[in-house]
Amino acid sequence: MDFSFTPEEEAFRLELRSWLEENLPEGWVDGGSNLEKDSKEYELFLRDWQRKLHDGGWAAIAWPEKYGGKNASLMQEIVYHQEMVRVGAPPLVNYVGLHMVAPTLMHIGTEEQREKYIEKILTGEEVWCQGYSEPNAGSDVAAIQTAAVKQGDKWIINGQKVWTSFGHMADKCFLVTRTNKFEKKHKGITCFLLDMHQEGVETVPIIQMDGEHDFNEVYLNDAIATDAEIVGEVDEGWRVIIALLMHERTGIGAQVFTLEKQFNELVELAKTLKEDGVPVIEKQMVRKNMVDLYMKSRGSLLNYYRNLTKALKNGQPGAEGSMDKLLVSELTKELFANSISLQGHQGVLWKEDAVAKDSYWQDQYLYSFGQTIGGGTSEIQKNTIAERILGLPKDMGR
Amino acid sequence: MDFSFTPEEEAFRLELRSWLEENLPEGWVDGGSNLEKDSKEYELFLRDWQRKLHDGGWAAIAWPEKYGGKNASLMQEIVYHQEMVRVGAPPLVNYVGLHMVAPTLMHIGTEEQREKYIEKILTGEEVWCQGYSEPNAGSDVAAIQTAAVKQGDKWIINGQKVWTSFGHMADKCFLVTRTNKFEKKHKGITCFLLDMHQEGVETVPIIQMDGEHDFNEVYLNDAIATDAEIVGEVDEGWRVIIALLMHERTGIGAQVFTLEKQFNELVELAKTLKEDGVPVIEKQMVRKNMVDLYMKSRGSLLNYYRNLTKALKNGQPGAEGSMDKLLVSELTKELFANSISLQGHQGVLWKEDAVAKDSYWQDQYLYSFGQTIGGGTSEIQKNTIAERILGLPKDMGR
Amino acid sequence: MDFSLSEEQEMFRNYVRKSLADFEGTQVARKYLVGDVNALTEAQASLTELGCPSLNIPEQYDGMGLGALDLVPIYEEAGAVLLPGLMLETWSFASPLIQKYGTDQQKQDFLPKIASGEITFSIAWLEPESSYRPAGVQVTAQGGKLNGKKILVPDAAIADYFIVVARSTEGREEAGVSLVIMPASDASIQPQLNIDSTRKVAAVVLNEVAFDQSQLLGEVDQGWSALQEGLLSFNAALSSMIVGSLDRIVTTVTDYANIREQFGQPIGRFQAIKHRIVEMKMDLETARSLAHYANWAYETHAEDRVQAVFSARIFCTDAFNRVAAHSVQIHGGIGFTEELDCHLYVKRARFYENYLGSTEQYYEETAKALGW
Amino acid sequence: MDFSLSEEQEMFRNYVRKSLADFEGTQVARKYLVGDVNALTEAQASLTELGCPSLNIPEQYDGMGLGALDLVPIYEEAGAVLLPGLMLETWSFASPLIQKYGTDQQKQDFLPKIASGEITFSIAWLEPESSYRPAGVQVTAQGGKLNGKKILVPDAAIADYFIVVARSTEGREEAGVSLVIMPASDASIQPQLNIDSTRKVAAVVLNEVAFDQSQLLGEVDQGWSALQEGLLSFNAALSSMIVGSLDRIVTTVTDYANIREQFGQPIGRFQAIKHRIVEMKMDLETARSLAHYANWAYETHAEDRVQAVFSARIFCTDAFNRVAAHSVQIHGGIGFTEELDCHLYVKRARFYENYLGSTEQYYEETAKALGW
Repeated sequence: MDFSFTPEEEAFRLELRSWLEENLPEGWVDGGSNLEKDSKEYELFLRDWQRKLHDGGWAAIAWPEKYGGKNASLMQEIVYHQEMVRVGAPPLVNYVGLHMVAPTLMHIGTEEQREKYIEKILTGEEVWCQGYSEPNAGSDVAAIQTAAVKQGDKWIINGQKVWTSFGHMADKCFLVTRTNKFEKKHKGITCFLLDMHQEGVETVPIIQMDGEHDFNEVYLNDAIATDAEIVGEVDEGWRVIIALLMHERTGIGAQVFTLEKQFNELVELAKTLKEDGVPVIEKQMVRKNMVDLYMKSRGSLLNYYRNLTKALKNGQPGAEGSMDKLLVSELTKELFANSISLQGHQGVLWKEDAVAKDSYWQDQYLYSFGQTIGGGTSEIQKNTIAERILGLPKDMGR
Repeated sequence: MDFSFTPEEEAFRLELRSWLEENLPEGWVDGGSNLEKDSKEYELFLRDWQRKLHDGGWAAIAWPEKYGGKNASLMQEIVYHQEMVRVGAPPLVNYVGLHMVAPTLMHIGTEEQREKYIEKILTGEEVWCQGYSEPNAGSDVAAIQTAAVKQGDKWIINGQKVWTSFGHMADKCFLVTRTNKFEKKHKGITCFLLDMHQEGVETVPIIQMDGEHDFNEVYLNDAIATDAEIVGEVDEGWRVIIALLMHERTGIGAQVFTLEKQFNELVELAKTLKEDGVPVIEKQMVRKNMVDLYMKSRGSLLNYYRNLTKALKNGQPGAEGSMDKLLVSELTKELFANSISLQGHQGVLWKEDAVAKDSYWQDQYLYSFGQTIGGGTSEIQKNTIAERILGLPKDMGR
Repeated sequence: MDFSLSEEQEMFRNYVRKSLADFEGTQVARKYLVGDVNALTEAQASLTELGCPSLNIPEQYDGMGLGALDLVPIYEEAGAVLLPGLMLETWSFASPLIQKYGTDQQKQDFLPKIASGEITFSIAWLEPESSYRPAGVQVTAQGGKLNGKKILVPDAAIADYFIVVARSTEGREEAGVSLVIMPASDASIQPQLNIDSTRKVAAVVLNEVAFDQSQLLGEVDQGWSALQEGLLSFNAALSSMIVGSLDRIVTTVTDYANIREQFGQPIGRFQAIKHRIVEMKMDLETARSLAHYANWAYETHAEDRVQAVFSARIFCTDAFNRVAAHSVQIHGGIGFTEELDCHLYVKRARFYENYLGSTEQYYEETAKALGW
Repeated sequence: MDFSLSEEQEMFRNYVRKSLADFEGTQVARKYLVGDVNALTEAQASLTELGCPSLNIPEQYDGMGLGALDLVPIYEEAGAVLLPGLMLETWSFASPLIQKYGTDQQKQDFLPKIASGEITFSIAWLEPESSYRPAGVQVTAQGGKLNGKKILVPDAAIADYFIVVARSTEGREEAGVSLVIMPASDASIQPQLNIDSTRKVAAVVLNEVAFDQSQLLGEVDQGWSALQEGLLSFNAALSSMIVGSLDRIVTTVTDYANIREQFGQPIGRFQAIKHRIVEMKMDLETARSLAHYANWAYETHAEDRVQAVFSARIFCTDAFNRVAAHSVQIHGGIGFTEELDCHLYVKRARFYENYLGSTEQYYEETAKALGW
């Protein structure tokens, strides 16, 4: 058992750390920008940040060197997540392109596709989104109905996608369609590399319960794609989807480290926030709740390290990622619910009137409701754990 | 809204109360007998108590007068439960006979059956048990396999029953058998009024996790019954089972009142038990837990009253009984788990060394695990509530 | 024994429900949220037409002379659609307090106007960096002037009067606190942003605001015990309001689970969903029983009324947070959007969690009332 | 980064597992429960043969010179079958304390005999109507005599020595408490009945029991801090013991849910069962991570060792109660019988809940260690 990083890993950390210090916008670490999430300015800022990352060689460290990556080890990726979380780096506008589409193309794309897309993903010239979920295909991804029909040498695509993050900024979409409705559910699916800048594609923002706009609906009305934009084989898209999910090597590392940071911030809040002059951390109930959060968040971090150790030894992550996801997402909800209760009557104050600047806790509290839904609900994670790790029977209908 | 009892109901209460004071064994209310539950002496005591109840006219108050009852109203039954719980009256050895078998026979028995059995149920001359559950038919009652086969004018019965309370004291058994295995699961079931005193019937005690013996396995090896001992029609026993369950008019009233009493006893414990000289009820955590138990147990009592009000207005109880059962059984477990924690390191002390005499809390804690299993598990209650009250879809396999 | 609302009360519920149905679910709340007060004014007018504000006011002051239990169905229906406004504060805090502690003049001045729906009351209690404890009351009511700052005053902008909790004699104890009825127009109101925008809050700055003896509600320096009495009727009513919300959530989520299909099954067939809805239903029914009893206990001055009311409040506010959160989860992605109502209930649940008293304090009050 | 036990440690686990397999699951515990100590003696002999008692003892005292982490797989395997006896108390309390605070003579006297499995230690701490706090220690160790009564002394009848927590200087504070190593034969032992009969407890009456300086463990009057140090290694070890029990419960219940059918389905197909088992699994894995880290932190003197160990203990004892109870419920009727093992785990979970320290106190100790 050994919790240390190697000197090489620590050197890598220092290198990244000093690069970040030089390249993050002034004052970022102390509170970030005041950019509105759904503004054009925000989009430009994010694209600019990705370009900076690329220029510094930090956009896709896990990629092979021949594609412009650093061929980073799993542990270097971990260090990377830790540092990015530490400084609260801006989100990666091209996360989908960098972490999902490009690795998939490297794996099963054609040579033409690799040449056409990968470089532009890296530079941020082309931002990607993914078109998976539909109104009637949430947990049940294979139930998608968006139809792609071949007419001449074109595919005509009609349907609707939801929960498309960065959809309003995206140039391209990794789109999952149904090309054969007579096949069984998991057959007859085809994946396209769709151009978003065309008449048949309309993007409509989804406003979330926290008032923000991170996701979109994407309406496809006679959108057009070509054979060259198909990934893998026609009707064999389910395999591509599975392969694409497998490229997330370090799982939810960033979220694990974020939770750790948020817990520490909550401790600070409980120490500084006073009620009748007494810091709330001195209240017995608060202490108990905070110790509970301490041990659970430590537990989730240590579980993650344990699963990572397995992945390091086996070369590939297993279904344990579902356990990390379940723990971290549920715990994130619990932490932020606690953060509101802990503020007592002041917990309802909002935006600039909130106890903490920019109503960080209230925003995160509301946003946290999405954690146990997006990326597979907790119920789906439990099924996965039950079936793939414990060997319990499959659910009906699956 | 009116929580009072009528003067007539209060008079009824006083009448019962004074009868109990005269007829309960000396010192009973202050700690009961020291009789071992599985001894012959205990059985004789229980039979004697039932005879006494009968002599006083208190054995079957809800029965019509022509069968020896008092034709008691629903509210009189409530008063009866309250008073019995208040004094901690001995269990009714012939509960099954009085509350299930006899009312069913009054409803759908033959005239001969009524004459043969009802009087002896009332006097306690014949004690009854029920033969429902089997090793492979627990929650799934209709899955019973005990077979009754007609040979000449006799039925030959083979199989095994479990969880037969009072089975070792019983003279008769209300036995559920399968008489036609080709019919669907809920068909082909037949109910017998089996004589327990025959060679083909063997009773084996089940020792529970609390070390006590309340239940039995009953082995049937060529046990014999006659046509005259069939209740209802051959192969139509499922209807009889349903009808029999319907005769429990006041549901789990006794348990609701028992929970109320146990909560009050727990408050006393928390007031008298000291740690370093300070009553544990002064600890903030204990106070919070006790207030939680207070509101939940009040909630379960008030829910029961509300459901009772509905039953009073509709003439029949509905599926709400499942809600009462779920609440009370889960809460009973919670209460006793709390009672152990509240005793701190002394919580593990057992029998005569326990904090409270006869390790009441430890015994009840262990016994409470059976509450959410027996009489339909909490999971089954939830299905019933979901399907019958909320109108949600039926489970697979049901 | 009859633990149910009377036929008349249930009939009244139907009137209220029909009347509110015209406003299409949470639309009044959604309009109020964006600053449109008209729908609320109309909804209130419609409740006034039914006589709701006059229900628990004595006949001599133009009321119907009924009690807390008669308000229960109204609150349940209002809670179902998250109706904004100062109903609870006016009908179940100010009105009972004026009835109990008010002078004849105050009764004459205020009760008929409450009954007719002309005036509403809000409560100015909390102060910056303080708590609900007596020590937190430091706004002064001395020398005929009110001075200091109150925060989190509910719907101050639409209130006609504030009941100001102020210190007439310096100190940190219960004694020395007085209640002052003050016209809202006397104060400077500074809106504060609130997570639940269907209830607005504001800071109220009191700068040498003049008042005289006739504005004191109850005895001078004895305001704290009057406040506690007001909290009894208030919390019984609040509990019923929450029951209404719980009921609507359970109905909505049950409908959704029957209709929404995934993996070829209505999701209500999966026990993870099915049993969770049952737990929500159990929370609802327990909340309803406790709330009904709390109102009965308050109305009949039952011996256990303090513990009955405060424990009902704790259970209801807790259950509201729990049930509203489950509802988002069961609805899945769509439950996370602004479009569905799920989040409105989540936010209202947080608004009530520590509204006019903290959960922590109500636990302690309940324990004390039980003699522990 | 490598958060796993080493290959050697896992190999050792296999030896222990095979060795304990001869005793057929919980049979040693079940025999001990009815007063038959032979099976336990044999099982202990078999562990001694593998060198378990010597693992964390320095080589100069005939040990293997290994550490707390090396004991982890042994405790996990012992916990799986609820092995009775004084392993935790001897190997992970007495032994580390003697190593740290013992005189050379004490080390010579005791460590080789612990290593060879010849002697066991129990702990005499609690007293009637007291608590685990310093004020509770009122047994006196003065004038060369021990006087007073200890209760809930674990497995006193099979212990060779007691470490007695006694007051060398009168008072109620930490200072003035000393630890005395006392031969068990010097005391009068009165068995006390315990809900978990696989661990016996007893009252120990000390009536003018003579002791001398050489029996003091650590400095006179400074025993409290030594005790706290001992609780670190003890609780890290206890956590691993519990992890072993959790692991066995989860395996057993998963097997049962795959085999047991109702309504024509293995019950593990019903989400009510399926998802609950997942929650048990999550409890197990979190407990394991916390316990492994606790032992690592103890062994490496990590800065966060106090909070790591005490929070692991809280989580594990809590999870044990939870998981053991779920196991009864999922097994249904048969889980409620004496025949199945379910209840043995339920009882052991209660035994550990407040064993050598209360949950309440460990919460507070953790908070303090975190600097709150």
